[in-house]
Amino acid sequence: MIENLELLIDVCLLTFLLLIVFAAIKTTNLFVATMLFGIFSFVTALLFLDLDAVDVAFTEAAVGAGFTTVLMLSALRLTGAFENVKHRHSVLGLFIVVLTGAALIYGVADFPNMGDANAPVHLHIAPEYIQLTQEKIDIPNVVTAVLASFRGYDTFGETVVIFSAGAAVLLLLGMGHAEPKHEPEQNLVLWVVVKPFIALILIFGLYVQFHGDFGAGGGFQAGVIFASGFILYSLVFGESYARQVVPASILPRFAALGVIIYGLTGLVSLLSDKTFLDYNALSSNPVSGQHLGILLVEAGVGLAVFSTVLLIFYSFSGVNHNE
Amino acid sequence: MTHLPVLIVVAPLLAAALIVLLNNRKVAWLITLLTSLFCFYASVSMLEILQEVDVISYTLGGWKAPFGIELRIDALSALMLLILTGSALLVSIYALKSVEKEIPDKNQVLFYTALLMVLAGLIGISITGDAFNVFVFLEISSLSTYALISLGRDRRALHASYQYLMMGTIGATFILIGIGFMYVMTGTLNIQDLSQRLPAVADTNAIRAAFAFITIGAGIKAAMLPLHQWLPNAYTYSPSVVSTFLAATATKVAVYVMIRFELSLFGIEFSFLQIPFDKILVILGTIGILGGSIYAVYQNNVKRMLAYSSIAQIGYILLAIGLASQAGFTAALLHIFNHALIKGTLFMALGIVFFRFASAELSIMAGIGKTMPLTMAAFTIGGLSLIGIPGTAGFVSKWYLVTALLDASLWPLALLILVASVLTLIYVGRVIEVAYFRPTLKGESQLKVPKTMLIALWIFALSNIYFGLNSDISMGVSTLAVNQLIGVAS
Amino acid sequence: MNELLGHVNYWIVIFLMMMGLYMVIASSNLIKKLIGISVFQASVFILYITFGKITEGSPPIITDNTDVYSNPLPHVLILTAIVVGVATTSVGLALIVRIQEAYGSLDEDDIHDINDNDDFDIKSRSIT
Amino acid sequence: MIISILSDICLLLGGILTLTGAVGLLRLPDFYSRLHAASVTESLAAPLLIIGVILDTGFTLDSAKLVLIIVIMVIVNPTITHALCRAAAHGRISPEMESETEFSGKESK
Repeated sequence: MIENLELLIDVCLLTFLLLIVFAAIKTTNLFVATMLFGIFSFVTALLFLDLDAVDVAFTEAAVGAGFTTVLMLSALRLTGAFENVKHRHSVLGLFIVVLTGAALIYGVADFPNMGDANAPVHLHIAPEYIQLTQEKIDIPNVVTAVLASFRGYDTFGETVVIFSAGAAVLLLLGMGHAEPKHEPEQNLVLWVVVKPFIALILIFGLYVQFHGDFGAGGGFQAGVIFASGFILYSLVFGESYARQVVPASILPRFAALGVIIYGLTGLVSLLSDKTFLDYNALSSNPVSGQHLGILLVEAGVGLAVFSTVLLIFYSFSGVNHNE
Repeated sequence: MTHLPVLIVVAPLLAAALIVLLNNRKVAWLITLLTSLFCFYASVSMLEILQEVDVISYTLGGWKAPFGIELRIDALSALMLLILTGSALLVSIYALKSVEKEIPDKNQVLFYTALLMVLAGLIGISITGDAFNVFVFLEISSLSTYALISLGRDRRALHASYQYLMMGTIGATFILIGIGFMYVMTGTLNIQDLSQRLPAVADTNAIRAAFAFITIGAGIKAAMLPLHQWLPNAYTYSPSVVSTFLAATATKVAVYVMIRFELSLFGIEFSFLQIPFDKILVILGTIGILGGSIYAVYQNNVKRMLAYSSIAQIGYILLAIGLASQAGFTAALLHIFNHALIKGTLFMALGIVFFRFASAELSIMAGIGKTMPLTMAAFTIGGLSLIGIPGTAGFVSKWYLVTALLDASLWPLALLILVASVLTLIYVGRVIEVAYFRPTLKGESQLKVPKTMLIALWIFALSNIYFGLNSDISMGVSTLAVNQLIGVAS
Repeated sequence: MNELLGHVNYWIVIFLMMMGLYMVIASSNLIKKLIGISVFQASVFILYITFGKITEGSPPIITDNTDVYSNPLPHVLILTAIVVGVATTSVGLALIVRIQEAYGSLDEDDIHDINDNDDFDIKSRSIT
Repeated sequence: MIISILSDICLLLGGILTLTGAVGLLRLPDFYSRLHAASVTESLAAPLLIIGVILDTGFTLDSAKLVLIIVIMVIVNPTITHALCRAAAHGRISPEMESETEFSGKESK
């Protein structure tokens, strides 16, 4: 019964997604398409939650539904192009799509049933991860353990991806600067409500940052949440004030610092002749070494993500980027 | 020195971050140069280590292989490292003046950051032993590449970059789908572990689909002919330094991904016996050679001409792999190496032309053989090597390819190589004719060509001749790599 | 029946991917293409997470209440992939903003026309 | 027992209200009245659903977090509605006085 219920929720959410994408294809209004995409991300997050992927759901909600939507809206504001009336029907495109779909359907035919506990995925490596996490790392959240320790090199790569995205956006748009005349209109309700909430958001960001070992969360989500506090501030009180609090010019350095913190944490273990990112070298006790390593690495990730996200927001919301 | 495998990736990544932290143009260049020097040193010393051991394995985080991520350097990876770091070193010497000229001051620091990240990404792909890690590093290099391409002076650079972003992302996502399909059937991501577990489930739709998706994904990144649309614009409009570095390395790394997945992961038996992938490769390769060469003949922008020529060269490599013989594989790897030298030379020479005239149109090059003798002489060497004149690197790989074709008694294709060489002669000949036998245009540019650019160019050009006359190194590594590949598969 | 229930998720996700891919190919507007590619990527993410699910499993956070945890590895991979996806989207959007500034349009067909004109300009300039 | 019935009632009521909110969102003629319909879902339906869940699971740390969510929703949702209305007024969307139904209303401009 329970399994069918889970499946039912799944299928419902997936059907929602289909409808949303269908509407997004049909609409001629880019603003509507963007909002639909935001909803799409949010429903995806719910789906992840239903599939037991709490960390992923959290990330998707913060990054996909939150940050991406804000970015798309800022881009729309800059381009000013809201209408997109042209439809074009491409036979070749349809052919490619159908071909891809056919290949996928062909491929999944051999897949083990969804949720089958005896599928190869669940028999190899994954059980060892759960066991090793309990023995060697001793934190409850296996995802964090795998992310930061077992596959820490991937996560280093991921941090660099974020950093390179920041560098790319900076190369393309520059940091921009706030338009002095463009103060948002004074709105007492927003001011009163938003002020304490910014504090709440920042505290929540810190909680997510440091609670990642025990529950869903970690550097990525925390970085985005922390940045969203500043983004909210900038939207409500005006960007020039936000830029006074956190100047844009310092952000690329912060992001670089995040990457360097991560890299150096990895390099420290080379000194005691362990391999890169082997946190056992950080302390005499391997378990506390792992704890310390994960903490440092997550801090690096959090810093890099926070500064890059805020930097990208500044780049998109500022003016006069091409001088 | 046991940590070289990881330092070769981490050094450029940390250097990229350090550059941003210091935020100074000259220092940025210096760090880039030193980092690529270090990487070159590291790759050469790892090549030396590989003379004694089969494979250098490095487990990250202290977790043993299928649990942690493993770096795995065999002769094939070492060959790629040599190409990547060698080109990076020369390009960073060349970059000093070229970047000063072509990139606005405020972007120069970030330019070097992005360049180092492309390098690190490509190195990371070449040495990783983990399938998913390939995707991560692919994206590191791609994202920075998009930014670098968009820095071209022409507004079309922006659109070219966007096109590449779209196709590149689709390609990367296809690779991700393929990796997922393999993962679901085996439960592992480690390439070594996968290759051991795949045979048990090889005869399933899922694995065949995985194969198709990875091939198409890597094919997009490699600009395999029907999937090549992004490449000509991207190479034509990007800054000289970028087009040189990309032409010498980027598509080759995609071909490397293809070889790595298809030969060492799926195995020769699966790729060539269970599904007729060799035949497909031969067909795609042939189309690529002919299509690329014919397109190239009709171009009036020399950069674009060379871009199409690159597509044709990818065709040669794919054709050679498709022969599914030892000789064929050797020819493919040799051509990967030699083509890097050739395109490095040609694009660098063009970059110098661009430096003086801010254009790479054929018409602008009238008579510059007399005014820029050193540059055009190097261009000619590269061109001859591209055609495959004896005594140049291009000859060696084409010779091996033709021999391999004859061994497989595919003489019509061997004839086709000759036809393609004639086509190459035509398009290279057009440039050389214009440069040497047309009167010089009036309004000659007074800019002096900087020495650093010429030095880098000539090292590239001379290496064409060196590896044409003495192919011990390239041949040795290629043969070793092929033996390992076949050994792994059997 | 069991087969059907076990695969229905995959089929819907595949259909979602196809729609995303169609959006990329068939839209002429650059922003819509970008949305399409994000949808395409997101559907691949759902596919991965579906692999990792165990029926009646619980999230891979160790507690005393249960022994069955869903597979953490796909979660880690997709966490990485989501971040990569966002990075791609932001670079794409930055490019779009610049394209709008340079071309005054976000319609692919218009941009191609303008590019052809540019090519023609260069040719006519080089002849004279 | 009583608690479980109470929880069921809360959930059912929340569900019905969500549904009416959705219908209102579709059927009402202009931006402002639609916003009004949406705010029903936000400010009553969602808390009811959450209360239902709290009653069902009992009082744990999780239900404390759920209570926090209710508090946040109660503060934030009216603010958002307010901000949206102001933005709409700023964007010169006028309320429709006649009761003619227009599905793709003027707010898309």
